[in-house]
Amino acid sequence: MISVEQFLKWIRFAHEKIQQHKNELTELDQAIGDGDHGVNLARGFEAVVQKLDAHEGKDLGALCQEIGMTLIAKVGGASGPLYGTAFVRMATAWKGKQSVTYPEFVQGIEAGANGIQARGKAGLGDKTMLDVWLPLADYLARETETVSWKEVERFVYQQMKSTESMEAKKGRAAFLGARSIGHRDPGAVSSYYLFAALCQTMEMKE
Amino acid sequence: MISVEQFLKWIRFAHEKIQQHKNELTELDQAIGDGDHGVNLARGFEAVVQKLDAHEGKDLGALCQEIGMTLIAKVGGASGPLYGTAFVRMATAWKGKQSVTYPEFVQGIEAGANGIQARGKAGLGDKTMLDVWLPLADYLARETETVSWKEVERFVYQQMKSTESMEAKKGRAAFLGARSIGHRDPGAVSSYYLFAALCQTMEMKE
Amino acid sequence: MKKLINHPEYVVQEMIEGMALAHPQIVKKLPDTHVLVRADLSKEKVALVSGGGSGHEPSHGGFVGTGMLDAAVAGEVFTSPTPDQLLAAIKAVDRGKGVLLVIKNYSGDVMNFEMAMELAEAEGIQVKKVIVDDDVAVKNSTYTVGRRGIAGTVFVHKIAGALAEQGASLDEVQKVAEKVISRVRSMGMALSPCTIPAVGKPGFEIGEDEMEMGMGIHGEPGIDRTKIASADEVASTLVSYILEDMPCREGERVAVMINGLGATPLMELYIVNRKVAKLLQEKQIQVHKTFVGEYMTSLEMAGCSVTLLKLDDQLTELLDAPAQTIAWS
Amino acid sequence: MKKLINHPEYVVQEMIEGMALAHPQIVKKLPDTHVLVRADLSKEKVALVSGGGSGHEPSHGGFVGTGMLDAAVAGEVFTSPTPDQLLAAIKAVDRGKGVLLVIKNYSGDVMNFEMAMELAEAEGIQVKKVIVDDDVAVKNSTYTVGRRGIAGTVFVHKIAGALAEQGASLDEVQKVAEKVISRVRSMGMALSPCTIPAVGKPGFEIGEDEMEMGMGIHGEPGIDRTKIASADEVASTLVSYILEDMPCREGERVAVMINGLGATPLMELYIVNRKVAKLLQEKQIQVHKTFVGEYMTSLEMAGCSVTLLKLDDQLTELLDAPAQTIAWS
Ligand SMILES: Nc1ncnc2c1ncn2[C@@H]1O[C@H](COP(=O)(O)OP(=O)(O)O)[C@@H](O)[C@H]1O
Ligand SMILES: Nc1ncnc2c1ncn2[C@@H]1O[C@H](COP(=O)(O)OP(=O)(O)O)[C@@H](O)[C@H]1O
Ligand SMILES: [Mg+2]
Ligand SMILES: [Mg+2]
Ligand SMILES: [Mg+2]
Ligand SMILES: [Mg+2]
Repeated sequence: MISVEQFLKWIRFAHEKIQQHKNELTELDQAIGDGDHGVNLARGFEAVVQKLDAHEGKDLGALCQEIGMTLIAKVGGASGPLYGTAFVRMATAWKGKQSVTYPEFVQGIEAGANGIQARGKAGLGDKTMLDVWLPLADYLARETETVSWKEVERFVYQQMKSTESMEAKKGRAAFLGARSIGHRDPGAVSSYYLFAALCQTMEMKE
Repeated sequence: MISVEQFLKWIRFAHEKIQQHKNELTELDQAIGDGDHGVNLARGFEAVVQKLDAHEGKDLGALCQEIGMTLIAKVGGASGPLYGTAFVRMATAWKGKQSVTYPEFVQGIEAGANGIQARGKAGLGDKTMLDVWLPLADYLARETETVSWKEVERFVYQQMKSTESMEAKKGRAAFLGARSIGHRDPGAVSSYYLFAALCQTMEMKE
Repeated sequence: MKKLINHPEYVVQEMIEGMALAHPQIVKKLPDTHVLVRADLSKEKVALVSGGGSGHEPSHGGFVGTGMLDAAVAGEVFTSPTPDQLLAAIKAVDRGKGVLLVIKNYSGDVMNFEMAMELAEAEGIQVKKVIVDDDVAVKNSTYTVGRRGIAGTVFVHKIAGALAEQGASLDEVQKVAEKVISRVRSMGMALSPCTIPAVGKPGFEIGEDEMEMGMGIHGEPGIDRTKIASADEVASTLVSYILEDMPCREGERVAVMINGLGATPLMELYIVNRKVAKLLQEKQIQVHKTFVGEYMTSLEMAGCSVTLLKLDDQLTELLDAPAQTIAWS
Repeated sequence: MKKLINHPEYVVQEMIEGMALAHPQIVKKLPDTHVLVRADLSKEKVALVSGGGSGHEPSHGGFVGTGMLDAAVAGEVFTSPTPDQLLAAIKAVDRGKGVLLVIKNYSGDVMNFEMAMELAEAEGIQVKKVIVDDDVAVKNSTYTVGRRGIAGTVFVHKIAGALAEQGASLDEVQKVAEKVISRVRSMGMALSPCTIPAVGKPGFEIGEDEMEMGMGIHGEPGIDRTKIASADEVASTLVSYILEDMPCREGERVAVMINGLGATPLMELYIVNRKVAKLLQEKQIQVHKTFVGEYMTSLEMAGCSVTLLKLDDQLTELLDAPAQTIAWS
């Protein structure tokens, strides 16, 4: 389903979206956090795409490992270890593969989501990026190769949007308690851009 | 020429003027100094009139001594020692007097002006309060009892205004060098209010 | 944004360089990191490592030195440092007696420090951690993330650092750090926001006549946005929140910290301390020592926090023990 | 005006009370004055008295203690203290060995201190004075008032205080103070204004993209209003003005002070220090010690000053001598 080439397209596209929406992410984080999420992710993805330029024949596992370690070392804060762990877990799932089938791809996303949960110890509904990752993994697991990526994007968007009405229980926004309600979670929004980039990459391919 | 009663009227009137023009004096000092002249003098004169309330039969010398010491202890900065010294010197000139004649009055003002010069070591044209005090003392010395206090006030106003085009050589404004030109000296302006209060008190009496 | 910087991207690196250049007798920079370590690392003792996002100076680099921290790791502004940097610090200061990590309770800090801990343990280094959560502005609950760690952290550095300096074991040092954490409470307030250099605009807005009680040290919103109150009222509110959370009986001894958040002049901090001291006097709580100044700042935020540490004989002795760091001596 | 105060009229009094309450081991307040004196005044030695307007904290009360000042007299904000207060301080600390007054070169300070000196001499106390004028932003000229005294004053306190502590005579202490004055130069700059509490509005205005080089510590205008420059450029300008006024040869030793004016975070001061250190390195001027922090502030002004003190063996030893004060230890 996805090749190294497609994968690289996805990540580069995600990078573009993160840079484009850097200020939006920062503003979301200013509302219920400390206002660095856009800056953090922009710095991390900038470093990631620089590493990708020298990928020369790496497989998907190696690429994900490289991306994960780069995010861990460059992002910092809460989102660094979380995104980083997600990619490191994807690396284990896709180890040695030049391309993966749809079920293998889904396994990778599931591994990523579980990694975020293991690292951050959040649950569904805690108003974090997990509220995008876990439902997406479940959604993809129920679908097959013929999944509509437009629909997937719409679904991810809904999940992201649903964090608006949640009360944060984990992450910095949790300090706000009920006052976190009414704002989208910055990490959920950045995860939406990551997966919107995936969906759009896959659509273009179709 | 001036009795204890008239003198008290003058000082109370001067106090009112200082309080009224406190912000103006502060703004003048913000332009070429440190912006505290209005606050300093207002604090000092406030303390002075409180002391005057218990003047009970003091003579002019004792009153001036009290005023001088109060200004020295309450104003601080450059203007405290200067105004304070002026009144202390006036006290010596008017020692034991319940009222003074015109020539005696002029001697008091001269003594005050000389006190300011001795304490501050400024010369004429250095853009300080001295540019009001010294010329005024000279002007009064050339006149007699029949002096027009309206004219005196006009003269004092002119002297004060003439500091605008001077370059400061003494006091905080001197740090500005040529850039002090174009602003009136705060101490000259407060001295103008002091003497405007005198002139208006004397006029009312006429 | 008006800042004395060169480029937002390099503020942390250049600050660390500036610190190392200013105080070569006390700290040195680990090459290729944002880590400051003690200039004299010879002694065999338990090592203390702390750190966090930058923008809280003198925390934490200012507390590296004899009797306090062995290393401080600086993340990007308001962003937890990354595991690789933390690992470098741990490896640089470990003298075979183990390393204690002092972490402020933020998800990011906890995760990054824990990852570093795993990596260090994998290399055979004995590592333990404590998590500071002294900010009573946030309700404590095991269900959520719990409270934030703020200025009280500096007391943890001082006291655990003093015990480590005396040659205590890793367990003992961890235990005393936890004792401090159980007896230290803080709360802050802000009059004005601060600007992360890379963001370029203030993290929040606050009206000309408003203040925020319970403000976090990263500009996280507090618990109450009110009309600006007098220094005495602010002091009373902060002290009463703290004492509600941690009651103190008559005759008990405390250390007090009046911490400036960055832009607040010492004059104002002392005016706040005047009231805090009077309130404690009224309640007959004994003040052993008072610290007034900048210990845990938020860039150029205006405001302050108040910290009370309940002392016993052990904590008193360790608090008073000599230390030689940039910001505590 | 956003300040943590109770009433503009009482800021100085309440600050002094807050300081005395915070540090009873180090200072005490003379009743009915704004004077802080050393808590331990027993020793027979030459006494040092300094002071000036308030708003420059920790100057000068923060430098009262063993090895520095014996008393500090606080005037109203930015206003020289009055002779009666200065006299009270002189009388409180005189131990029969004479008193040295350390005055910053402002007309008001000089006049008030001189009046106090006359009063003290009339009471049979031996008093001498030195006048600090380290600010190179102002042209020096005997014809006018000369230069302003700013952060370099703290080095005078430290070094003269150390010599007095060693039991030197009044003449010797005055001589070393004058030696420091002849070898210390400073210059400052500001990014934002400050507000005298009783005035309620900023002392000057400055555009969002502007800074003022040579700004005085009372908001007195400087020598150049320019577009805001980088920290490196600012550091270079300040250092070059200083070295132009006081050339330093290769191999000469200096002490460096990077002084924050109030609202500037330590982060930025260290970024400035990084460049200052590099510039001195390039010129092969040896840095003996660097002081980064708030020493002579201007309320909540943003900005900094740089001070260089040319050392010789005597000054080095006295600078390094121990001192126990609130802000220097
Ligand atoms: N425990 C957690 N589990 C999952 N996601 C989390 C957790 N804590 C924080 N996050 C995510 O991290 C985002 C914040 O990231 P960022 O702003 O970069 O870090 P920080 O909060 O340290 O400043 C939040 O919006 C949230 O989605
Ligand atoms: N040496 C001096 N001789 C005469 N007047 C002086 C001298 N120095 C200052 N002044 C007067 O004092 C005024 C400033 O007073 P003020 O603002 O109260 O004190 P400061 O300058 O200490 O803040 C100046 O405007 C000037 O008129
Ligand atoms: Mg954040
Ligand atoms: Mg003035
Ligand atoms: Mg952060
Ligand atoms: Mg003044």
